[in-house]
Amino acid sequence: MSENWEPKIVTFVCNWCTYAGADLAGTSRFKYSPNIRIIKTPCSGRIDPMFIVAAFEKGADAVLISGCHPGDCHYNEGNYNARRKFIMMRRLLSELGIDNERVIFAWCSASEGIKFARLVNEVSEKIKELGPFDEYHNLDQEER
Amino acid sequence: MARIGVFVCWCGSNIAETVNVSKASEISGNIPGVVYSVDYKYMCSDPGQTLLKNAIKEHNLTGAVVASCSPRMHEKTFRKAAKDAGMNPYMLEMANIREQCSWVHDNKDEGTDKTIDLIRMMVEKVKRNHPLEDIKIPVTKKALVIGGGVAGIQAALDIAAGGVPVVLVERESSIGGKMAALDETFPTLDCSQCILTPKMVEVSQDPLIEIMSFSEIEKVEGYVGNFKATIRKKARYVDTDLCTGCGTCWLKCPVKVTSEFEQGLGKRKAIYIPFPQAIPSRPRIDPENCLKLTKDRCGICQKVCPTKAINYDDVDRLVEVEVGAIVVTTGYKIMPVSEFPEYGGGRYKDVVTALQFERMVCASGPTLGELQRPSDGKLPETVVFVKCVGSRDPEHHHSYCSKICCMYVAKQTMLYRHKVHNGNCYVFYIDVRSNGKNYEEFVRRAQEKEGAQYIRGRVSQVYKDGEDLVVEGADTLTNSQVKIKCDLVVLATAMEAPDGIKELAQKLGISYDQNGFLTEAHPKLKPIESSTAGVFLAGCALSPRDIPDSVSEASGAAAKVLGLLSKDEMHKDGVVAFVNEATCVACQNCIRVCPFVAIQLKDICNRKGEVLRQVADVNPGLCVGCGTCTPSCPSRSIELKGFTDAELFAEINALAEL
Amino acid sequence: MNYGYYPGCSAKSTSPEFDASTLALIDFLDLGIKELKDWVCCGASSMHAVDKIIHTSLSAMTLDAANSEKKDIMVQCPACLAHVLEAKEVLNENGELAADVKEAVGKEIEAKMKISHFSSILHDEYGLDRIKEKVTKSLNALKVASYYGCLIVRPQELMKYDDPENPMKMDDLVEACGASPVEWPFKTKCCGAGTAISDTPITLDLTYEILRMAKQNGAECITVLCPLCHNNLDLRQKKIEERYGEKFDLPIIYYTQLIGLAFGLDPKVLQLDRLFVDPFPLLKSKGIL
Amino acid sequence: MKELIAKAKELLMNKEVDLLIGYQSAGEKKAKPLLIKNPDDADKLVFNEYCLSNLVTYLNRPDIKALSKVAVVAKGCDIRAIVVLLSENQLVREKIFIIGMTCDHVMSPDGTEENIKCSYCKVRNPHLADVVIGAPIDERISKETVVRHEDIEEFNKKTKEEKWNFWKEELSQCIRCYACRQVCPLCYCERCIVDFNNPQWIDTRSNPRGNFAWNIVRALHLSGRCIDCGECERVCPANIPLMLLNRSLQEEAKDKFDWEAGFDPEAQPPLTTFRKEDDEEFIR
Repeated sequence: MSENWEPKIVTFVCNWCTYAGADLAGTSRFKYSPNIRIIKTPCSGRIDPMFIVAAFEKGADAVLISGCHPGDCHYNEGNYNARRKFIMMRRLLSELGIDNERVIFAWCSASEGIKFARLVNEVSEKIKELGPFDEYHNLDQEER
Repeated sequence: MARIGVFVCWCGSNIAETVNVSKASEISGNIPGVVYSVDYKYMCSDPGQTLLKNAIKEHNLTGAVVASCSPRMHEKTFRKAAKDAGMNPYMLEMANIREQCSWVHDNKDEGTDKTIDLIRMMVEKVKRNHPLEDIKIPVTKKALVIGGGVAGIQAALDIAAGGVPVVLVERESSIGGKMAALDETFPTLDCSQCILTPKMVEVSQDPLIEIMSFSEIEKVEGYVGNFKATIRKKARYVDTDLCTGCGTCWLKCPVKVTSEFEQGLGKRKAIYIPFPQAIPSRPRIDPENCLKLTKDRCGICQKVCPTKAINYDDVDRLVEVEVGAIVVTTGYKIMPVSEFPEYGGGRYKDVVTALQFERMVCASGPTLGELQRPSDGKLPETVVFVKCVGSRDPEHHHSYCSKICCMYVAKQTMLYRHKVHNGNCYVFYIDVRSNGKNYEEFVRRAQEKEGAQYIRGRVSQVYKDGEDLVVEGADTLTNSQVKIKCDLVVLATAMEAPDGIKELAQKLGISYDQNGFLTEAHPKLKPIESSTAGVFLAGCALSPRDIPDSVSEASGAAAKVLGLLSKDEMHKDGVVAFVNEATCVACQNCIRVCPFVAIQLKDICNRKGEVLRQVADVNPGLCVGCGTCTPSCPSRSIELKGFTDAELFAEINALAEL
Repeated sequence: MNYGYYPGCSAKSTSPEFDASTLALIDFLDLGIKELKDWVCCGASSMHAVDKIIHTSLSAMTLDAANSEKKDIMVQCPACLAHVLEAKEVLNENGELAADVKEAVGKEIEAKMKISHFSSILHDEYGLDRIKEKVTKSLNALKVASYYGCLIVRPQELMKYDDPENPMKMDDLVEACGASPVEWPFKTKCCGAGTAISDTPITLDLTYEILRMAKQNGAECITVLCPLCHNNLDLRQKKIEERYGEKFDLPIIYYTQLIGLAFGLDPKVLQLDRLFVDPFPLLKSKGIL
Repeated sequence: MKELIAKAKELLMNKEVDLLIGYQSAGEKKAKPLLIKNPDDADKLVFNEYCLSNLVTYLNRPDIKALSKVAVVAKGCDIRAIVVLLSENQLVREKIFIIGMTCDHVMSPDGTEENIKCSYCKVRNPHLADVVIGAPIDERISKETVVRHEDIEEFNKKTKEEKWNFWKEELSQCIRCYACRQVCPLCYCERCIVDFNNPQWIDTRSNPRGNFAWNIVRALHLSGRCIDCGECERVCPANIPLMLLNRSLQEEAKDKFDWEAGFDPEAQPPLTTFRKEDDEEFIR
């Protein structure tokens, strides 16, 4: 691990709550770690568990997924549907030996700018501790 | 080949302070597919927008990325500018380098690197974007209002005032609803009928409003802008076109039965109008009590009818109406006293509901306003009002507050004292909730000037001791038990969702809560919209509320309807789901997860019309673009325009190059 | 039906007629219910206010007594019923108190048995129709006010006895025996047993109201299922009559005694002679005896 | 067996069905599928404890779907697949005739011992059939029993590093033959997501990265649907213990959504619905 290694954290958020929450973190000038990249989707219901795999394949060290709190979904139930998918994906990843700390799920509302900033910092710190996700990334080098 | 332009905004120093904008622009210029890149102080300013427009034209751009503030701020601005310059607006994306970069980071190198990443991600997305068109939906410029109480009346009048025809459906034989049965209204004590009946007449005379009374909704099909409602016009046995409402029939009818409108306190005939000011002022025959219809005797009404309007062979008829929007104002019912045996409800005639009390004091009521208790006609010298009966009682009945009881009980104490100047009146209450304009003053007046005695506590039992009713309860302010002998007990029973509301909600595809009240699309920001586009809600159908609230909501719903129907076509965002029919296997996952019932199965037929197979089919009019369907599809045959897998993967893929 | 009978201390002290008439019915109907060997006083009326652990442990021991005989529990006294039900709930919830109780009792106690009031067993399990069949001496439209007292219906979540506002089980039972139940509003009013010793006038006030209301609604006698209610209405009736200057002369008869009469059982066996307000003139005038 | 043959003959003779799918002997201690249209061929039918394969898979074949009615010999466990296919609109109930076989157990693929899945079978007696053949058999466990798998419990004792290395080793054997997909009665998509190339979700080459992605997506697509027939694992030429993943997710569905697939065709599949009180302890 090089000394100035920074984790790559891919973040999938819904447009209505968490994207707006991240915007609020910005307008409130809450500082957070610069190693996240946000990908906007309309709703956490649109977030496919396979995005996580894709992100790991492309070199992500962690994936953060965040949507509206239960009951707040702009589309009423997208986040509830998403939650079930995440439950299954988590179990599967854990069976495969993939550290669940690298896949973080959160609810973050449009008013929780501070929560978003803290979340990013916490995740970033944690992943720094865990180091790069070499196991997955190295799968590439092991072609038969 | 993609020809993409990148526009990096300084936002004054907001971005430029933490991001090396010229470097970002320069490096972005090297991203494959980018043919033009520039940085500019204020992209959102007029010159900034002109810069964008000119670049689109000069460089023949197929797509653009504006790296600046949040798309929530200016996506519309830039997409409009792009459209003006001849580019499909959906081919422009924004990289959020202010809220999500410059404002949250300090280090200029890191900020610059992240900015370039964000731009790269959006460039890759734009490369895969497709031009999208707004969805255009033709609308039927006609509205349906379900429920002819004061809310429905107001909604119908306001919609008609906007020039849009309205069908007003009421299941009783007259419009007017509960308000027609009230005596006087709080907090002004003006006579309910004096303020309501003119509105009823107005409705009946408005050429744009068609009243379908004694009718119910049978079926509703279609979607926003294009509903088709089937309405059951129940057999009335009176031809409303021939009838003039002269009244000869109900004067001559020999059958007297208990009047629903009088809350069981008065009588009506078997052919009747529920109350004298009924609209339409056309009677109906009650087939369960009419001698002709039950025993084939009598037939007097037909004989005396001067216009030959009586038809004993009448049957239910179904009519279809096509409408663009629907307003649901189905109101409420109140819990009957029989639900409260501990208060003697159903056992003692002199334990009545507040609505019965209204009829007992109303000048047009069964006693013509002379206050008599039901059991023996005696003038009640002491009356006890009990509030929160069935409301705020989660252990036994409803947890919610019925909201209007505090006010109407204050009113009824005054009505009582105006009739019986020396009468005693007591009110058992939990809290007094008087949060409306002039409401607190009104309650104070009842307590301080009009002699109502308020006791804070609940009633445990009402029983008969000899001729007297005895009310036992607690006074929690003096911490004592109280026992009051009285002549009449008025229970302010809870307001409940009316019968049939769940069935109606299911027909309309809207949701209702555990109490049966209809659910608003958003409790704060969409309080009069349902979860189904084009269906609006007002009044007590949503939850207990008073007349001014119901009326203002009705006007609000009318404004929503007029807005919706103001154009020949509705336009909505092109971000909707679409199905790849070649690969869809109709497993119905998408149909099951869609919160908006926007997806249905469709038959794929051959030329002979034989069904070959089925596929999912999105109604773009109903689809709101949440994309929950996409991950549910195992063969990835349903995708969301504007957020396709290819587009989102491009963003993820861009990370590989970081 | 696999019940063991938990009579409680009143049945063995102040109210032997309740005990005797209960046993007579069990015997007559051949219910095969026997008294639990090792039942324990439930600690009413003071222990629950003094020490939760001891209070619950007492009833837990009765549960244990039933377990050791592999029996469900049949109870007559509403206070006993409330306390064994409560102990059952505590043990099944298995919280801190349950741990304390187990320690105090010194063993694990399963609380899976059914616990029922005898009137519920007659009403719901034996059945009104079968009771009707057994009636040989109809109660001849005797006007009976069923007085349930406060405890048997409250708290409803625990007791689950009947409608807490208007219970009907005793009314149904005596009606099955030919009596005419009186509809009256004070079926579940408190008789004031809790203050009978400490503040007797309150109890007298409350009991007076009950007697007065029963009489006003046409009752010729009152039937009860609680030994304490019985005490207050029967034993103190004379005192009440003196205090309020009003004559009631209302016999207070246990429901088991009334049913026993309808079955033609010997009034001596039912110990009707132990009642303070003499029921015999009334019963004779109605042709029941 | 006689009863089965007689029923098959009757169905084919009376033209009640166009095709009958059953088992025939394939040598000692072996059976293989038999597809017959001619009543005379019915004599070849067998049913015994070596009738392992889940014949329901055939019902997804377009040529078989095109027939007007097909009879299938199915054990209770196989019928669970029919239930899922019905709930997912893949079969028309009226177009299939289910010959339900009561079945105490089948053998393991190597024919040496009782198949492990039979130890916790809840449908020894077919739960959805047009005709049931065979004497009723006592169920060993009730429908309410929550099944726990020892192998999963054992596997979950491993550390995450051990798990990762285990699967890295196992999945490196995958040759991407897709036999698992082919044999699965619930893999009926006409275009599999693995063949989707815009975007390419899954590397189609047989390399560790692609193998991980393929097996993840396969397990996910079966989550809440897998009926535990074990066919994928049986046919895997690389002997990858695929059921370990499938069963884990079955347990998860039972624990979190109180769901077992293949019992009620009217019930909403768990990943197309939700409860507001679903577990979310893991969500920050």
